[in-house]
Amino acid sequence: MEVLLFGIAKDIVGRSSFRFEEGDEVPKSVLELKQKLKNSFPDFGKLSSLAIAVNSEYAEDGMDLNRGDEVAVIPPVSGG
Amino acid sequence: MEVLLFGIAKDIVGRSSFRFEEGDEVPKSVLELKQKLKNSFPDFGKLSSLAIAVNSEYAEDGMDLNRGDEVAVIPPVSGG
Amino acid sequence: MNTERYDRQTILKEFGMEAQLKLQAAKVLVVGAGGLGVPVLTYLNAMGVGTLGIVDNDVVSLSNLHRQVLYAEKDVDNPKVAVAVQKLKEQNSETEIIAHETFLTRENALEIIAHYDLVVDASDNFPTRYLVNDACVILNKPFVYGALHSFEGQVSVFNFEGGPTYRCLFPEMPKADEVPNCNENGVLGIVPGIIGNFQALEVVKMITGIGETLSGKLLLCDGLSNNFQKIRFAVNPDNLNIKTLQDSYDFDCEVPVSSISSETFHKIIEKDEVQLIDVRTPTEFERNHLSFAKNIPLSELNERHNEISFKVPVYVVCQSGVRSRKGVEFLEGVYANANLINVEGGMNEISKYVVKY
Amino acid sequence: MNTERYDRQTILKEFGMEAQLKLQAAKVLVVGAGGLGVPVLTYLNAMGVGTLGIVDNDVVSLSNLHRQVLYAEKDVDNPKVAVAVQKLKEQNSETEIIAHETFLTRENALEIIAHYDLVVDASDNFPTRYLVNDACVILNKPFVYGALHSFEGQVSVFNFEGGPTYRCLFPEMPKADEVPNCNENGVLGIVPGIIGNFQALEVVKMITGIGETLSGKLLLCDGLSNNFQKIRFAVNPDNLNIKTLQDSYDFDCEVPVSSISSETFHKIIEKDEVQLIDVRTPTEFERNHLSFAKNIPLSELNERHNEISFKVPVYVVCQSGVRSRKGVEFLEGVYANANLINVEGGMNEISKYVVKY
Repeated sequence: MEVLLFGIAKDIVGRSSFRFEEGDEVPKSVLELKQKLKNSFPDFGKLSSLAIAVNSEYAEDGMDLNRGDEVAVIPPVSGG
Repeated sequence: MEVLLFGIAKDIVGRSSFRFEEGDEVPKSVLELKQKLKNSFPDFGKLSSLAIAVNSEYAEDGMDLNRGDEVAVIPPVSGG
Repeated sequence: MNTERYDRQTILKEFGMEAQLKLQAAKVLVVGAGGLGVPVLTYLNAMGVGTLGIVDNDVVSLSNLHRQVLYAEKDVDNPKVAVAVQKLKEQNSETEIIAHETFLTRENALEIIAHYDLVVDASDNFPTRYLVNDACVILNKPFVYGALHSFEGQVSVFNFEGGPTYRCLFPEMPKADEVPNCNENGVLGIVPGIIGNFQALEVVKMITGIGETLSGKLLLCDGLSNNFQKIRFAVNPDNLNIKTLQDSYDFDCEVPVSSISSETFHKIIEKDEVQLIDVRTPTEFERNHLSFAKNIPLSELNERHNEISFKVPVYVVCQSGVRSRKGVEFLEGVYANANLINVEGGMNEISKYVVKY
Repeated sequence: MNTERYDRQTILKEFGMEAQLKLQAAKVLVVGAGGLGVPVLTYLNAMGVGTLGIVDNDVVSLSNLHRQVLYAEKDVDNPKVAVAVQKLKEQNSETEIIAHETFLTRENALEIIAHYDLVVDASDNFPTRYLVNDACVILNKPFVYGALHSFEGQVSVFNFEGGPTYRCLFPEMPKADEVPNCNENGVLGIVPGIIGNFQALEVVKMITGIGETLSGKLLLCDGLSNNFQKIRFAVNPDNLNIKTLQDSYDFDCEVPVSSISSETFHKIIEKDEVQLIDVRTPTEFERNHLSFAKNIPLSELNERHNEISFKVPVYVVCQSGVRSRKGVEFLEGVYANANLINVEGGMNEISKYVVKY
């Protein structure tokens, strides 16, 4: 599973993507992915609004995730 | 096989892509694809310079094509 | 309309005079005349959009010039709307340009937007973005969204022909300081140029019906890698049912933080010395600080909070009051019963009162 | 350098003052001050590139204004370079701007380019594009390529750190009229804005080393669908071995076509009436034509060539000589032994001599 990071999510993690490799425990749902992000990077806890896309489609928290998915983490951005 | 058309190639064919479907005879090489285009649309005969990309990689005339390939037909463009 | 002027686009057979006349008949409101608004206004004006409204109440500052390319050095300190109107008229005297020299507010949004066919959200803050969304939904006007972060940008088309809205992507406004803006976080000068141009392109497609708009798709552009992602998303019908504006579009802060005005703080420190933690960087601290302040940069608060005494009140300060608020929020999580006070306005405000320090 | 001016990009931690100083030290040449050159120049100037050269010898025309947004109505008929220099200086007085009021030619290209670190190909024709490529390869200068067609554009970085060149994508220059240019084919005003901005972004990345450039990748943008494709391509080492410029960068026409100057043609028709086929559209033909001309539009030549007598010479004319050349080429394919003559310069030229018709 590849996770692409945008906006402040990229700044929090310090890179634009990361990958759950073979053998890694992969989050089973969007909610679980969000929880994992918060555990690894507490700053995610501050973000009340975070859009998640799975395979280029917007996904609700309940959406199941699979090992081959490409997930995008998209916080709102305000700049102009 | 999906064929994406850019620049004047799109204008000649009149659409931005077309597809060789199941049952269609698929060109076996880049050269054969170019020949097919000339046969169907004589205006391709005028183009001396035409870049072809197969699965987002530049391809020489000798390159083999397969049914699942995505092919881009990219003529030079001059406008500024 | 002088047709020779638009020759190069009217000879496009998909475009033609028909599309040009649609542009000429269109009324487009651009909210914000900054990094995004400048390219949107400049190109829509050049291409022949007949009526352009501009909403902004800011003045040009020197630090705008690296990305707001309509403005020259001599325009610094002048109102953006006035400068923009003059330059756009010189560029195309056939456009009707309507200046709204105000910020978009809860009070004026519906009245202003009602006069236009289509809105471009070229603002730079969440309150305005949610206000534009809600006002456009209420008035049934489509709008083009664009927003930035550092080297990245987002573009979409909202509320267009029954399609999804901004709230279908981000249902609620983030809390204050949850996500930084350009002025705190920075932006590469060219990025708003790219995103603003994509917004102008969407406007042309919506007005003329040519091509495929970004309705239902969020375009993500990363300038550093030239990677482009299109995220599909659906309408949540609840979000089309907005009937009135919210009571307020100010940031609501879920975590209430005890605060003190810099004026009151000044009165206190004239009598007593207090425990003051300055969470700015060492470089900022060196430049100027209150004599009794202790410097623990925000980034080190996690390791160094044991240097603070929680038996007495803890005043926290930074440059403008933003980082000190974060500091207070952090310390509250660690010492739930501590007496933590944020100094509002930070050193920017304090220096007005306490020149002697 | 006034650092406050660039605050919003120097606070980006990936950028900082280090990258800003690299921009300031850089010398960039922009070839062409038209649809692509305008956004490239405007944003590079705003972002703080220290030295900018401009090569162009064109004047502003009314039909430029829909896409060349640096120019105002009052600038029409003035040289682009002079207008651009003045406006860029007003925008950023710290930039050293060098005007080359000439077209780039085989004779001056090496000398001009030698003074710069990096070149932007913002030209609008194949001869200049191949000349830029070859001169940059000879001088070992990287360059940023951008080019347009209707609603589409291409961007890449060539000859950068041993990477591929323009000739690695398109080895030889197309023949005349093989591929139309913007003036014939048209372009939507915003498209050069988008492509030019991507070129400026690549310049920043090349100078500062931040991010990933498009070296070895061709970015294809389709404005109508917002589809983006990146095509990877490799260097052909032969193309790095160019040691001298070609003898000529004029279009070479593989198919030689018998031609006659409009002056000679005028002398002939003063004495004799000839068979003249006018291949323009009926609308153009109605507007003005020679009394003895027969109108067969180029698009109908295929069905209607039997209306022409091939026993006598066939003179072919259009507005500027481009379509008539195509007409002659077509008829040559059908009647190999016919006596076909293209009237050079078309009605544009003829009308200078034969005002009486």
